[in-house]
Amino acid sequence: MSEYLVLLVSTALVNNVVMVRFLGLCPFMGVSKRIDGAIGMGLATSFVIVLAASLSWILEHWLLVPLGLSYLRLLTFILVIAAVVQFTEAAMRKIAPDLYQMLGIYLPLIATNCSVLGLPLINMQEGHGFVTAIVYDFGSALGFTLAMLVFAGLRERLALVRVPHAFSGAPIAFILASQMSLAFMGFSGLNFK
Amino acid sequence: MGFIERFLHTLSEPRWGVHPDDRKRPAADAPLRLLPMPKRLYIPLQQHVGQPARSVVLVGQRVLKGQLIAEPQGRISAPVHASTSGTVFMIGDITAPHPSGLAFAAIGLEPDGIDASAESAVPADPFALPPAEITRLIAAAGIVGLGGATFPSAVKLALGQRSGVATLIVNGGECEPYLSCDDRVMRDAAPAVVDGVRLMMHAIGAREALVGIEANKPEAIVAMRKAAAPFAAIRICPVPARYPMGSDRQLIQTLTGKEVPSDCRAADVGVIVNNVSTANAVHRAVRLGEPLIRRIVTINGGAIWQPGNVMVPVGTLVSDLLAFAGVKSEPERLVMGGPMMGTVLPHASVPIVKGTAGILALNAEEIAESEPGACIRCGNCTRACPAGLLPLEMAARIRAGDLPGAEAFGLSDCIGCGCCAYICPAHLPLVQYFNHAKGELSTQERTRLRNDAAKRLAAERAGRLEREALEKSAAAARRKAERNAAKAAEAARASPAVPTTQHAEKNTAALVETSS
Amino acid sequence: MFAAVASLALLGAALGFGLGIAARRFAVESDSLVDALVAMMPGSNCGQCGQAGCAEAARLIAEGTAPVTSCPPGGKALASALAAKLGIPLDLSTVADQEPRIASIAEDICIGCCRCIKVCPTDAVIGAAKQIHAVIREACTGCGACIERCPTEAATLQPLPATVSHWVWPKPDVPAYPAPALAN
Amino acid sequence: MNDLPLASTPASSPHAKTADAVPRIMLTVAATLVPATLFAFWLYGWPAIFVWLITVGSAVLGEAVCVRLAGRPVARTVGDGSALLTGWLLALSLPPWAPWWIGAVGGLFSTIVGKQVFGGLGCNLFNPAMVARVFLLVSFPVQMTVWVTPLPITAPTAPGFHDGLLVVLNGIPKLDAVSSASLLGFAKTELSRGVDLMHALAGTGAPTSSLAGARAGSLGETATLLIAAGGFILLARRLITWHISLAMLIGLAVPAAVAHAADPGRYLDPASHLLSGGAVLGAFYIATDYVTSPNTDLGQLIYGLGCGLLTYVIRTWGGYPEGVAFAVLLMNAATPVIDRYVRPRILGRDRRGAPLDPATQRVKS
Repeated sequence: MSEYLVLLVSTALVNNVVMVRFLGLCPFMGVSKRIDGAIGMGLATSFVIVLAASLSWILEHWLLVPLGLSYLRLLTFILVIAAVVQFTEAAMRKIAPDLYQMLGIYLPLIATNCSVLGLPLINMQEGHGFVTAIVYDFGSALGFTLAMLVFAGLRERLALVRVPHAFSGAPIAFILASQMSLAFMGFSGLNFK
Repeated sequence: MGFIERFLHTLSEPRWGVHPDDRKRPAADAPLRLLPMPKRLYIPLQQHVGQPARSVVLVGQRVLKGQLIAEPQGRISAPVHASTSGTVFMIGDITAPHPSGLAFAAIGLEPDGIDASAESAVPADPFALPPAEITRLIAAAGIVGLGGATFPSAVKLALGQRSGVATLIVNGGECEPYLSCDDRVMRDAAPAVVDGVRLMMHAIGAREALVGIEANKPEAIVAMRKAAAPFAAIRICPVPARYPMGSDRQLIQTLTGKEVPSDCRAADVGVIVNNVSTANAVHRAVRLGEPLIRRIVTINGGAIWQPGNVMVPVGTLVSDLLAFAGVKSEPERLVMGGPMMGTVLPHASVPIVKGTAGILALNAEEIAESEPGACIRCGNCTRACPAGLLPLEMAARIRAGDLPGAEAFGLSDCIGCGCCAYICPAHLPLVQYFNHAKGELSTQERTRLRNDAAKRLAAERAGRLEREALEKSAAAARRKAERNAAKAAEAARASPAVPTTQHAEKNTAALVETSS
Repeated sequence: MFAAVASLALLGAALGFGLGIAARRFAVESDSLVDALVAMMPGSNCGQCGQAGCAEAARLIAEGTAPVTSCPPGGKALASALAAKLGIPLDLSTVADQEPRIASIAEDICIGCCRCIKVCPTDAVIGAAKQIHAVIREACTGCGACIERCPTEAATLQPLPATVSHWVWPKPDVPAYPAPALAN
Repeated sequence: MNDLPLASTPASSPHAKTADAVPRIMLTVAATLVPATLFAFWLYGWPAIFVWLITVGSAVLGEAVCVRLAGRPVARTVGDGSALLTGWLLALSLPPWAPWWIGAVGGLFSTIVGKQVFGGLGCNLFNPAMVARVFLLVSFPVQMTVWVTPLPITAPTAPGFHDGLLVVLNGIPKLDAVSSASLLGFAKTELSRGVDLMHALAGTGAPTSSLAGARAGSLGETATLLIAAGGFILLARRLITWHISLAMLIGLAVPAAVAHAADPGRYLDPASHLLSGGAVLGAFYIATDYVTSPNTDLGQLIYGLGCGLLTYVIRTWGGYPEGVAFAVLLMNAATPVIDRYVRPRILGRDRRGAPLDPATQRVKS
């Protein structure tokens, strides 16, 4: 049990998918202008990540490996991810139309979020068992949501100050992200032995 | 004072508010003076919250002191009376005591120097009258809240009576620095104030009255205690001297522990707040039959020779009062009211109104104006805000143009007391941000209402056009049917072919049906 | 080879089937967005946006073809409300709240032609043929439709007079980094 | 709408202002740092003085250049003392005998990238001094962890003015002779070598030596007592409130006490934790930075606890021996979120912002 907890913390903080692995930067920069949208995006992506990764694991271990079709791994995963994103989009349009409006184009773009494809691939690479894989993905998703939330909070505050003309917009957002990344470096080497 | 006591004292102090240098003395200790009748008076028609009064006199008409010169219109309004006897020489615009320097309507009165009063009847025992009658007398005297809010007192008392208010709170806080007119009223006319309080209690049906007086006015507390001694229902309660103790919500909370919900009035929690000067005015109106035509005004500030309190007829120009008190140096800023919430005056040719508690002629050193810097988020404003708001967050949003965001932070709960802007080390004009946003939001609200009305009108017009079109086509169909019928009748007369006629009639009927 | 094709096809079919069920389960009846936007528009169909009416403008705004700032009578308030509804960023500084104005008809020039009465979207002009027309202040939206129609230029838009009760404190001007002046 | 008959904007109320001002606050904070800084100068001699001068100078220079480029009044902006304070705090967190370019790069980085790119004072989201320190630490880990044994300026072996200058410009000659590990670094290395802390620290006299400052560390690490005294002056003058400082110290001390009680051989005692590294400097001077900390009492408590807790976690299990700078930056990042969810109760409303019920208020007395 405690090893899962450690895994959760280390994926959420120490190896934060955005701040340390630099995956999923597109929504991180794109949908972080407001906290509401960022939380929505974080949760939607988390949902997709966990669902897609568990489906991928099942397919990999019960379909591709037994049939010797491991070379189809990438193709299969992309197929699964696309379907899950479609499903999320349809569900969100019905359940949370405001959020659906707010996320706009970034919602279907979850399909191209590299963390969504990256995490199942890392799972296979590291040879995680099913439960470990789920915990690993859940922790990463948590880390993604956390990074989105914190960054959106910072950007909301940044919107209230007058940034010098030369830096306003994307440049200051990247500087901000770099400073946040500096802060997350404090977790590097974190080891609960 | 020992350390422990000081610590306990600090604990018992309210956590909100600021403690500006009060600068009330020596003006508060100078005896009350009487302003000689000015050459001309300009009595505004709107000296209260609500609808402006409507003039009932004509240019050239002679009026007596206390005579009604403008009657109230609408539910929330107050009449205006002549401050002295004389001749109306104009009814028109004069610069309002308002930062904008815009004009508003006033009646110009040229005093004749006789100061002849109009006749007025005084009830022998007002406590024998029904409460509504007292309220009527107060309404007829044109009394408004003299603490600065200028809400018509009769409307407030009637509301208190309707909501079954048990506690009358009398506001003798006078927390604004420099001002001492309420202090002077309590010191000089404590029995009159107490009588006014009793009359208002009678009008509301209140069981008790709590008179809150800031602890920095010991003379007033002594005088009021003495005057109120015979009446067990009236309690004199010293309150800590801390700005804005004189704000009604803060005073209610300090005296009764009740918190007025933000979307409610004080009457909803069983409390009504009235100023001590209002109580004095009620006493004069009911006992002496004198409407509200003069008031005590504090004239103070570094640019004044003889600061003090002066009895001033309503409608006197500020310049007359300044001339009376003497101006040492050209004042850097003229303010009507206190330094914390008062309004800057565009110039001295503006009339003193019923709600004018003070005129301050401040010099540069008192204003301590300096260029605003950047907010360092020190949080002093948050700690000072008596409403528990986050002024820095609201101001940042207003600056960025996000008015709904500022509203979400509680802009509507801001009372504009100025604690935040006073304490701000970056000297940000926070109050101006909030006033700007409140004004913009109410303009937007007005626009929205206007648009809604336009939408309704447009819909009505569309409906009307449709109706007209239908009526037109119906009329056309009818005419056509009549023509057809006539033709058919003619044809029938020519040749008796019965079925055709029947057919035509059926057609006509169908046409009429569809068009109706 | 066959296994690969079959398994991918099967997988695709299964996922497609699931999506089909989801689509039916989460079907959204109509585009409620346009209706919501129509309700927010001023509704006077004044035509200042260049569209046929408020409903058309709302449809275009919902589509994203027209900017949220395209409604002059709605001003900043409407623009920010629309932007919030659509979840798009908005630079309010580009929206100028037009000064509230209302039409007025110069009595000495009016010939009583009734043309303005016919075009007024809110029936704010009263009068009859050969009679001088007048504008009801409360009903006029300042859309300017009558101005274009008036053959004698008797109808003009006048700013509402500033009053003490409608005056708004100007926004404080606290300088920060100024936008750089254009080089050359 | 505002076609004013007046030439300019009317003056808004209030027509009185407090005598307090931003430069005054900044300079007061700087003044309370003077005793601790002088003591540290005495402990580490001329090189420390040069490092301090270079760091503060380049921080102020960075600010001045940026302000100049932006076309704003240089004297007024630099005169507010914030760049001085940023540089000062950064200097206090550097190794006392750091090479000159560490101070120069750090000082410039703190005010330029840490502050001015965001728009200057009040606009930055992270503590500029800590951003610069972390930047230096991750970029130049070797130079940033060279600590020297205190060598009082009056000691015969201490470098004089000239030698001190050479130390800062050319590096430390005979490094092994003077270098030493800070207490936290020492504990970490010993632990990684598998040495029990009880034995490792037996001869060091920890934590009492930390109290007097007679051990290796940065300038602000040694004079713990003087730093704390300065902090108490800030508290007494109400320039800071107790919430952040106390919460941070508690957040550090409580887990340390619990862990130490559970396994004293594995975990350092709470006193060492409190008195080493930047804990006290952080609690009173760095975490309490107005701009980057929450603005409600409850928010400040959460923030302070977070700072303390993260410091402990990073020190105990992390890759770096010292965690104050990272912890403060991490909590800086969380500040907007804290501020969003922790708001003061508005008078007449409940915590969630709904108006109170008049009926319950009516019966109150």
